[in-house]
Amino acid sequence: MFLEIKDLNTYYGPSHVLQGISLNVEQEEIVALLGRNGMGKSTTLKSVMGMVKPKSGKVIFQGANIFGKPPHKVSMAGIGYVPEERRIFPNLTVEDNLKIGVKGGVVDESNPKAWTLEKIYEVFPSLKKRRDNKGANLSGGEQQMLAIGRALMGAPSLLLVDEPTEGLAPIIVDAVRDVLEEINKRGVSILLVEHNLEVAMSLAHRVYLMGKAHIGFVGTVQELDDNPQARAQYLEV
Amino acid sequence: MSPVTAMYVAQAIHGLTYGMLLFLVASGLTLIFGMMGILNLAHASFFMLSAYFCYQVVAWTDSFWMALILAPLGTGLIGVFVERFLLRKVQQYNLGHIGDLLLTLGIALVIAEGVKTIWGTESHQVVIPPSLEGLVSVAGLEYPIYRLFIIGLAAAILSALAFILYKTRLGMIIRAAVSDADMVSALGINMPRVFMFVFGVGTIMAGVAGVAAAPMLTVFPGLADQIGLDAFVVVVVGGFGSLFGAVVVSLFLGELNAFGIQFIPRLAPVLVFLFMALVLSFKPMGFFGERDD
Amino acid sequence: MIKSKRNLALWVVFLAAAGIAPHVLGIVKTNVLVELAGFVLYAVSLNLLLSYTGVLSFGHALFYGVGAYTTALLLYHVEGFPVIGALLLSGLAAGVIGLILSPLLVRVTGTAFAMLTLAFGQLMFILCLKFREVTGGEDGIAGYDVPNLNIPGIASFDMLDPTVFYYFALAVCVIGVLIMWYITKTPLGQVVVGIRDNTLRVDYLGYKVPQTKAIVFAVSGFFAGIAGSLFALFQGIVSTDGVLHIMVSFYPIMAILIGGIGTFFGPILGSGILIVLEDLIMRYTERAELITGLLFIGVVLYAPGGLLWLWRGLMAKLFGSKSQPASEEVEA
Amino acid sequence: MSENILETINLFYDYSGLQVLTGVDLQVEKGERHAIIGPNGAGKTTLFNVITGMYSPSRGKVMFKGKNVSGFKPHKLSRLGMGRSFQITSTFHNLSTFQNIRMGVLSRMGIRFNMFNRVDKMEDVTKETNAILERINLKEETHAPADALSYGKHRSLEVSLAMSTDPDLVMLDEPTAGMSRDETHSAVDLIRRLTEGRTMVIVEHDMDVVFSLADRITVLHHGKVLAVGRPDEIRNMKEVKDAYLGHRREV
Repeated sequence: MFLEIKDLNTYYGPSHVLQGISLNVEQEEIVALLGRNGMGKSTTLKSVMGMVKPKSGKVIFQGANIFGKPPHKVSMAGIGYVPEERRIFPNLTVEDNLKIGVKGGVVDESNPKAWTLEKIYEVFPSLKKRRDNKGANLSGGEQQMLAIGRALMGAPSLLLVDEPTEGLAPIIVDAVRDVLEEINKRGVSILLVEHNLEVAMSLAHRVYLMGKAHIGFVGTVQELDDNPQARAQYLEV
Repeated sequence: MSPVTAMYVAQAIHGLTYGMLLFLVASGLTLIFGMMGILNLAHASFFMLSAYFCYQVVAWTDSFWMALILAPLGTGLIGVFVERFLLRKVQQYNLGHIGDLLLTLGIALVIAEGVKTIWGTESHQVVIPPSLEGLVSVAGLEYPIYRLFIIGLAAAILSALAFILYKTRLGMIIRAAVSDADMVSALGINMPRVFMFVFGVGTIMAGVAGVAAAPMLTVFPGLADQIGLDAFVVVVVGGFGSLFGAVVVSLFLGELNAFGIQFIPRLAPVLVFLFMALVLSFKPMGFFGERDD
Repeated sequence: MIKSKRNLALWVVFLAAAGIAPHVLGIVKTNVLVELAGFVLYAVSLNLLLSYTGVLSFGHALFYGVGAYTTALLLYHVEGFPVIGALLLSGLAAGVIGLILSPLLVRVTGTAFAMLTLAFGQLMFILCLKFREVTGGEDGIAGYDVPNLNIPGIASFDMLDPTVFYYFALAVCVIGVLIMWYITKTPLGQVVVGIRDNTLRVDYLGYKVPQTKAIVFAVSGFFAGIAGSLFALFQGIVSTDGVLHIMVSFYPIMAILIGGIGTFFGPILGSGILIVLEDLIMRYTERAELITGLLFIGVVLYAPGGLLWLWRGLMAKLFGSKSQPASEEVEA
Repeated sequence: MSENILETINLFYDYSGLQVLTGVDLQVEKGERHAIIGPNGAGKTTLFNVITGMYSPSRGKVMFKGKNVSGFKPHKLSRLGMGRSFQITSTFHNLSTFQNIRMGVLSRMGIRFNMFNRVDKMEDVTKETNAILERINLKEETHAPADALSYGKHRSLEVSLAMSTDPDLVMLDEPTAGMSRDETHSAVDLIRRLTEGRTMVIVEHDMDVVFSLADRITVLHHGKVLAVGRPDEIRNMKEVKDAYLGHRREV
């Protein structure tokens, strides 16, 4: 298995925010993690990434145990992180924001997963135009593209993407969606947290629905389509 | 040049010398605060410690230049030790700022008392190396070469710092970490190691300032007092973590000091604190700061 | 009931011990106790800020110094000025300074608060150093007479008698500490602890946070001023280095830290340890501050929270009773 | 005849150039339980924070009991009769359950600056505090520090604290966030009991909670009011469904 999360438990103080989450992602798959706010979707990504410390469980990535490892080790293992609210470095230029993502500072051309600046600019033409601008001066859509590009520069085989379309205009939402699809075609697996069902369903191969702190449904997009009850319980009003 | 103008120029250069020294001390303090949220109260003590090391190295080797290299390095080593084994441990306790402040305060006390124990309470003279002795005449103005040397040395280090910060990958990491260290570590960068490095470099810079100041101010146990307090003012007023703020405020304080002594000698030392109280009252985050802690 | 009986017993023991102390210990040690009494009052006043309001002041010497200078100036310029009057006026002067500075102090917390108080403390230090025609600069004010303490119609005490002064200082200290302890038990004391725990919530419950803090600054300043006044009465000399130096601000922080942050009585314990330790160390080495500095580091590293917490943790481990967080001590 | 206890009129809020609220008109009638829902990023929390005085509106008005309270400080709103809870538990964590609730009781009784009487000797305060603890089933935890409470009980304390000042209007920010299903169930019960005779506004993602508590619902979308209505009306509105689900891309 490519990424295997098993029985993951995370606490915020006394609050048991992840209560035994299990999910997996296969190679070159896009998996969407859906559910209403406050269910623990972002926390799941953060717990994998080491941004919050999980209490118990198992996280295996490409055969290596990354449970409870600090973020830089998880990143080195080949996982890229595109956080909620993008967290662009505001006082760095676009190009520096990208370059800082390169492991060790030099693009390893021999790695088939490696991304060069040229490749990034090819996928994100809007960034090329803005390459010398400060991160703080970008629009929301550009920041989102930059956050994805920055993660790609680390040559990840898996991307954790948290709410990439939040707060973006519809046309930009489509662009972000298409970029994620393109990246996946180039061989990057994606674990996606997304509240925009349209985006999620059109991208994902498989879907997990989260209820409070737990996984309530697993299936393919087709299976979710055929299951109005699950949709009603976990997504709709 | 009229004597009055000459006096002003001399005073301005005086201010610049002190401002540059101050910046050497304050920049490390600022970077450490910006990245780690730690206000290191022992920072100026490292400045003093290095001055004592300088005195000792000169006493042993008779070479100021040797001291300029060895003293800051020795100080830096101690700084790295403090970060790695003391600060990191305290940070795990979740005492908030009180823990950091009190630990570094304790270290400052130990250094202050330690130098008294080892070198005594009297002042020690470090002689200016012969090559930097004497006066130089610039545009009809006589000026001590050594002070110009300090300005030059500080400018060189500043340029090196600016180069590292703005032209190298390491600098990129540091600048990014000032705004969001967690995110930097999610890109595969070992932040604890970067912290240690910055702490070490900051200490070394304070150490260089200490060596440079030694022949000018003489080496005595109260050496760290004024520059230490001024450096805190720089960090606080410049805006916790803003390097640009630190440059501006350091140079400003240098001149404020120099001209304050000229015009209102009695109140000159008060001005700095008055200035800080004023700024904090109206801008609790300092001039260039956004950090909310 | 049991608790109050035990408390009563403790008080009796304490007062009896304090009462006979000067007769057992001799003059030199009695003087150490006088120093301790003033220091306890001072540390407890700072503790109102550190443990109760949750702000770290690096300039508490400002209040101590104002109190000391007020007393010295009064006695120097007004011959025979009543001791109690000087004491209260000194406290008042320091309290008023606290009120005056409060509009600025309530705006900041954390590191900025520490730095702002540091700035005010240094300001006062330098002002007193430079305005030598009033303060005598680094030489300070000396040579004032401490008049007898007169209780009209009852008695007149010679304040120059060390034993008499000891009882006087003890009384001031105990009364001061009791008043502060009482204040922590009042609604205001509760609100202040609430501010420390969760400022925003206090605001949302309808309390005026800045005004509440201002009162605490004034109260804390008042008692620090009283402590400063005691110093002036006892030492007969007040100088910048003695009462306004930055170390004068740091010492009570150490006492609180050593005794136990977040508790009312910890600082008293810490003061005792610090003063006694210093007295002991002084006999063997001149470098007392080196030892205190090391002690300081040791406490931050190995007993964060202080010895009182360490003790409680130990008790909890030995007897299995669950240790309670700060609330117990802060309220109870 | 119903009157509005709370009203926002054409409320705008900008956050660093981003318009989060773009003209919100909200009406809350006296005595009702009103829920604000909406997809992520709709501006619910921002609206909540503008009403409760955390932020000042960029434009528009907040009317509370017929008074323009835009930009009022929290303590002023509290004294006017508005209480709020927090999404992230925000009690006095080192203080006991009793002390937590007493903090509100003292404020309600106008005892705010008293430094001359012992608080534990104020019998009416103690009585009232104990009565509240009884009502919220935390009697047994009277002396336990808030931090030591189980998560569910801590959340109950959080909500109860909002009501300890006896407000006319209580604003609840995701009261059941992070609770298990059982805990949620008893929390809803508690909220229903405690808000008896008050007006309540709740922001919540758990639709079961919303539908079992609310008399009326306002749906927020892109910083504007999308719909207002009774729960059954809202459930069947097409635009609401669309806002939550988005349109499926035609393949």
